[in-house]
Amino acid sequence: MDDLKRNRIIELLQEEKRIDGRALKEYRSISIDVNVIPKANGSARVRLGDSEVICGIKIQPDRPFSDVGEKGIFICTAELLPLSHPTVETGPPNESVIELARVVDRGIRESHMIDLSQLVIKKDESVVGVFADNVVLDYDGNLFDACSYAATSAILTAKMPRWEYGEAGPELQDGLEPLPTTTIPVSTTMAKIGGQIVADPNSDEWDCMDARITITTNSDGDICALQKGGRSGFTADELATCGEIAINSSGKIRETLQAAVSK
Amino acid sequence: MDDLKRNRIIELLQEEKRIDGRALKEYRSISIDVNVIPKANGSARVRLGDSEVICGIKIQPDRPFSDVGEKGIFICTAELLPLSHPTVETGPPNESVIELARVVDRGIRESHMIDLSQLVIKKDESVVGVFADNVVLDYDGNLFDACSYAATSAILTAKMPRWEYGEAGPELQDGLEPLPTTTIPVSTTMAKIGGQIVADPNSDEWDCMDARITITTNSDGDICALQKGGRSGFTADELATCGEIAINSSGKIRETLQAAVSK
Amino acid sequence: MDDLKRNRIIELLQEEKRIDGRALKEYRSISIDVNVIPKANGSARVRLGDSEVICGIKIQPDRPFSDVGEKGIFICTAELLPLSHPTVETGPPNESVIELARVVDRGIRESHMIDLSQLVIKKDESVVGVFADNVVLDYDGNLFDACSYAATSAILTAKMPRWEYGEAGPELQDGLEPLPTTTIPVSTTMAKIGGQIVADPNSDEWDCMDARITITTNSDGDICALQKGGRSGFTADELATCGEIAINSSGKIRETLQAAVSK
Amino acid sequence: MGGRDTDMVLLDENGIRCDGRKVDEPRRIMIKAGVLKNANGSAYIEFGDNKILAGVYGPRDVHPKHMSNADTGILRCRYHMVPFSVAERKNPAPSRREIEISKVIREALEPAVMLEKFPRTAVDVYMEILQADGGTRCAALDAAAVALADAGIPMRDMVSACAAGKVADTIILDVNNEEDQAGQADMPIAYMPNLNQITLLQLDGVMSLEEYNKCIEVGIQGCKTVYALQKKALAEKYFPEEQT
Amino acid sequence: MGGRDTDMVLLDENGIRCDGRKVDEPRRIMIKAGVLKNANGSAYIEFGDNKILAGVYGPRDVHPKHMSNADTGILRCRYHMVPFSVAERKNPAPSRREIEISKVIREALEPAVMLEKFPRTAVDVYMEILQADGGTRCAALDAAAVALADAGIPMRDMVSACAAGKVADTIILDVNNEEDQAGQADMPIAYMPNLNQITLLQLDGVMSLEEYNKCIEVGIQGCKTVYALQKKALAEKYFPEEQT
Amino acid sequence: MGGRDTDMVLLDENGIRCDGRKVDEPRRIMIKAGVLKNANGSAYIEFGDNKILAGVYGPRDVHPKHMSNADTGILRCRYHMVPFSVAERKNPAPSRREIEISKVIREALEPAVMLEKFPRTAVDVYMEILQADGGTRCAALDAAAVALADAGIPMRDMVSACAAGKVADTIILDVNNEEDQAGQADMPIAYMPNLNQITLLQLDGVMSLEEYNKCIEVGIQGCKTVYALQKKALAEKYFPEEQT
Repeated sequence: MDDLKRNRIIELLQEEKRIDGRALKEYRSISIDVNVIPKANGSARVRLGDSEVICGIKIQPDRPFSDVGEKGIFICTAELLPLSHPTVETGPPNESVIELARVVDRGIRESHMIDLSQLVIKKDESVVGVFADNVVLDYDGNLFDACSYAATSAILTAKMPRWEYGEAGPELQDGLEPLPTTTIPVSTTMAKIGGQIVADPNSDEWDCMDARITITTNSDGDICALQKGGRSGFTADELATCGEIAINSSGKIRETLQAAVSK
Repeated sequence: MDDLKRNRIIELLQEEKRIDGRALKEYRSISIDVNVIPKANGSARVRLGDSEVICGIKIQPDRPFSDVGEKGIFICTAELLPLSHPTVETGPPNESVIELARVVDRGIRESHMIDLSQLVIKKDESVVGVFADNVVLDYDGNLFDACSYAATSAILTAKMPRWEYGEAGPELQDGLEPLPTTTIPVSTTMAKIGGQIVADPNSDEWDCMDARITITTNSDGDICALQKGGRSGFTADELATCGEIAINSSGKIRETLQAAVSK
Repeated sequence: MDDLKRNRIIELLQEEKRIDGRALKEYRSISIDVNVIPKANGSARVRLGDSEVICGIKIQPDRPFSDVGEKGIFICTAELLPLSHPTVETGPPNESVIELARVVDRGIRESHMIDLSQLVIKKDESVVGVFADNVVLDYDGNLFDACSYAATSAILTAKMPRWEYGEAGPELQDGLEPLPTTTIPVSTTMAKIGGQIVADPNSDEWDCMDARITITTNSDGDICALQKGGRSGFTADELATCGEIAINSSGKIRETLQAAVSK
Repeated sequence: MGGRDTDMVLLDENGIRCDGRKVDEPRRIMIKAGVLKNANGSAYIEFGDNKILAGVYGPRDVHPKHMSNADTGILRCRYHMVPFSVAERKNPAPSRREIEISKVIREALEPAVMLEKFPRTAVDVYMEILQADGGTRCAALDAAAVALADAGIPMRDMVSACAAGKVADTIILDVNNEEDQAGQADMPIAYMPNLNQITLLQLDGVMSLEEYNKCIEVGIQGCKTVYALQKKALAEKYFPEEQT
Repeated sequence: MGGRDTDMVLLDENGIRCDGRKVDEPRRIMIKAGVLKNANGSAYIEFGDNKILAGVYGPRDVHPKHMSNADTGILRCRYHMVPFSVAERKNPAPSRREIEISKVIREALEPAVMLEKFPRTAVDVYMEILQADGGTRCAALDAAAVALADAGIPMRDMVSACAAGKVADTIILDVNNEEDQAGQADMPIAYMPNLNQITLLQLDGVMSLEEYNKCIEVGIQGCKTVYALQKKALAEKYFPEEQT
Repeated sequence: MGGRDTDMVLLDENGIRCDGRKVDEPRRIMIKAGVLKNANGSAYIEFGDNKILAGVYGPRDVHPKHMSNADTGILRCRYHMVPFSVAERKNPAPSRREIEISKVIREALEPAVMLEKFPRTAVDVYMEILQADGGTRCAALDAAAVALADAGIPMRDMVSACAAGKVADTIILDVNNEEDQAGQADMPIAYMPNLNQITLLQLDGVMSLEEYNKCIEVGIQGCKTVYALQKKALAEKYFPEEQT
């Protein structure tokens, strides 16, 4: 990013203005289409400003992890497709993409959104595995939230096949049912730029931020996961502000998600 | 390749002559020795001009692929050993070597040469796996055909052990029998250079060709697989010519293979 | 290594002197602390001069290797942690580290130190696996011996859990017992520098040696494994000398190991 | 070709295929150009139930430098299936199949792209299979060629791709997934419609020399149908007022 | 957080935790600076049953060169668990978890290290988890910061780390392994005590906004306790005569 | 050494081994120089049932350049087993065993090759085990040394290799596969016959100091036998008229 643009962003923020005209705590428009990949068990495309993500859900029988035979498996991934931005490289994911995937996964996992105890085909032998794979098609900052919304919307609209444990292992039954869910996690990401806290940073803001924090809240309005990032720090007061923004923003975003999946 | 040589090759082709004196549709000499690796279940060394390949067959019990429990497994690979040419690098195979292996594999697979339905030890539990590994010792162009002839000859002369499914899985029995085969696939490769179609391009021709096509035929004289390659295209007429050359050449080559494996 | 230092080392050796004042066949001080990683099944830290290694033992049920169902599994590894020396790189082990690990493993394996026939939970189904992982914390030459002493000390003081084979496979029982051992292997490494043979080369000597040999002896005073290394050779007479040094040195080192593990 | 026993009727007595199409009828094809914001050029295609996105970057610098060519630009292609695109979740690492298809697609596009105008640079074509339904390589190629044009890369010709094949001893156009699994042959074809060159040709399955020539002919007709839709997609983006 | 059913009493009626500690009491912490011979700086920490070694090399040249930065030095961090450090033997290849933790630790240290003084160079921080017992990332960070100081790298501030958390609906300091497995929340915090900046913050587990603020407050107190021990460790090495 | 229980008689009452050889008798050895067209030098060896091909390229440029040495040429060796060379099909990726053997073979050849004559270049030696039968590393070395000479690389001496070993408490020459599996010790040796230097020495298995010295002596005799065959192979290629 050139210094001119960076300085312009920071100057505007001194006047509590943002480069794209938003208020400090304002999110960009969120557009959600569900069931965009009909052959997957669930899917959603999310556009958060000009960031665009598709999440597809695959549900299939799996061996349980050795120490948790009484629970199903949930794995959420994220991948920046090379067509999403000129700097993306093919090959194994770098540390930023690994962090993205793990933060999105943890936000959903720690909210206990999916009741994994209901995903057991046979205890210690066979469980249901739910894979939520996010692919980023176009990048304009704040993928943490975009991927989280895509995964959450895809989970909420997924249709799960049923299996019974028979002689030859899990056997597919007729019928589909929704995934058992308990809450709707909402990820909110704030950046600190030139001393100001802004919500939902776009790619220009992402490039010049000092630090960031992603806070996931559940339907009860509690915090269930968070991750600080970036080369600078926050004061405790700033973190308190971020917590408030997260809780205040998440209600409306949760309504947007609910509306999208009920269409 | 230097431009001088390239121009010489193309000029000669205008007069329907080739740099090594062959006629346009003429193959180089094919020399085949079978059972050169006596400890393998089958093997053959093929020299096609100065290209030299050994194929070794390993036959061992394996788990069937999940969706085809009533069929054995056939896998054909190809590897350019680094001693075969100064430009070959060690390490994972590049895209050209992957294509080579997959084209040789498909030619044999699509001909249904090996009757995989006869290679079942116990349905859905245990089948016979046949691995045909080609290693290239010396490179002088047209490895598609050289590897195909080596694999085919090795398959035709392989001795398969027998297994019965017992308590502890597949148990080795006495005796050896031939692999069950149904047809003899013959791979034929044509290159387009300066507007001319030539059969069995050597390494000089390989380096200056515009496009190539590998057509595999079965014992009935039908086409069972093909692959176009190279940075240029063919007209439909040129493809018709290639198809004819393939069918016309393959008869004599099939006889050469049959003679070699009956020795 | 600069030529000045190299020349100094070689000049001193002409007078049968070493750069750190030791006699030619003299080892540096060996300091051994056992049970330094209490949560592991066994552990030891060895300091050989300024080389420092920790070996930790993990003992867990495992599938036997296919052709030796009546024996447990022993695997010894070695890794140079990047904090041990400025030239160590992270990533897959290079050939020197692979050689180090394999030579340390073979010295212990070929001595038959651990009686693997006593580590069978159920023949052909389940055996005990013993992993001895060496991590190098600080490097000052001769890691062959330092790692070997660490692994040997950790094995001698390891506490093995017990398993019985039940319905769901191996089931952990109460109680711990020592690993069944038969002998104490002692690794001894000699370097040839400027025509002289020295024992236990430090890092300066390692950098300017012509060749080296690591000889492992067992408690009977027999040789059970050896490995020559380096870009130069040995005469048969020199090798005879090395054999003698190995057998003469190993007695005292074995006593040091025994004392350390009895503390 | 599997040539598996199946109860499925691939071609009924009226010459109608398992999905209701006639023998020479392609599946529903929808192409849209310019669908991505960051990519220099892009296109989205639905070809039957295939859903594929192509994006192009370049001409741009090559890293590492020794991969570049002082005489010409280079074309790099990646055909990639996203994890949820197929029935069983796909491992993210590139498979040997994906590597081979990336190569044949590159060789199918190279004759059409005027790379010699951009020495030392690379043009990158990324094809993402979002949902697969048989014939992905042809559909990906169709989207990639439109994305190249959308990126303003100078081209000698469009490249249009469609498969022909054989079911129930009949040569058909545009093999779908069921026909690929249970039919007799699948022959993907890519074609430069103005230069009359076939730039991709593969075949799995058994056919006579005569059927082979017929298959090529049928495939070329399919490619021409695709070509019209590719041109339409570009026109809709660049001359939207002319489209009604 | 697992939030698993367990018979373990994490907090008894007297406010005493499963390992005998009070709610605001950290585990036993022992730090020693300068424990390695080759490394430019090093530190060893025992934090409860965690045993962790940190070593620092640099500022030094960067290979390959294009990874360096002409304007500033770069910090590289590797958090690594040795195979015998955990209950089930760890595979030597770096896990995704290790890669993420290495990144958040680097970002926690960067604000403290005056990298701008060493353009084009790298400072490498290697943290080896020899024995793990919950809270390894905080303990590794504590050792790493001491090792940086021991290496003589100019720093704006120390970085001190400690986790806070929630068990039995109570905010506690320094979550141990059992509390991490069976408790309600774990919040690792890193703090620059003089600049009053929180440079690492993560949370797994459910808490209200009020508890969140409380947790940060409790965590900062823990970091201050650690800070005193970090200073003591450096003093013991550099001014041993003043320590009694 | 396995030292396994076995019913096999490794040495009978007449001092005859399981394959009919006497204790100091090597297996049948056949060496042919110059068997490949592209390689700068090559050799094929049959050593008992081992079948091994060695090819040499160089001196040639080194890529990447920083791997080269301004003072001397470098030798690079690859010992590689093809998939069908062993009883159970071998995975194509290089094993740790292959990497170690490549290193000890390189160190066995380095003293013989005048690398100092070709600074900044590399000589590459590729050894392909086509069929393995015990003693592959010695046989590969024998072929590699002939291939180096065939490539015209200046050498101080030939390198000749053969194993000695111990079965039934007797020191024997040239351990075969059965003796390696069921015997007491295997000691591969490489030797420069004119410079009288042992450049490779390994041992698996138990023996006394006296047996160790005996083993080296027996092994050297075997190397001398091999040396004569290596010279013969080169002579047959370069002076065929003198061979009858």
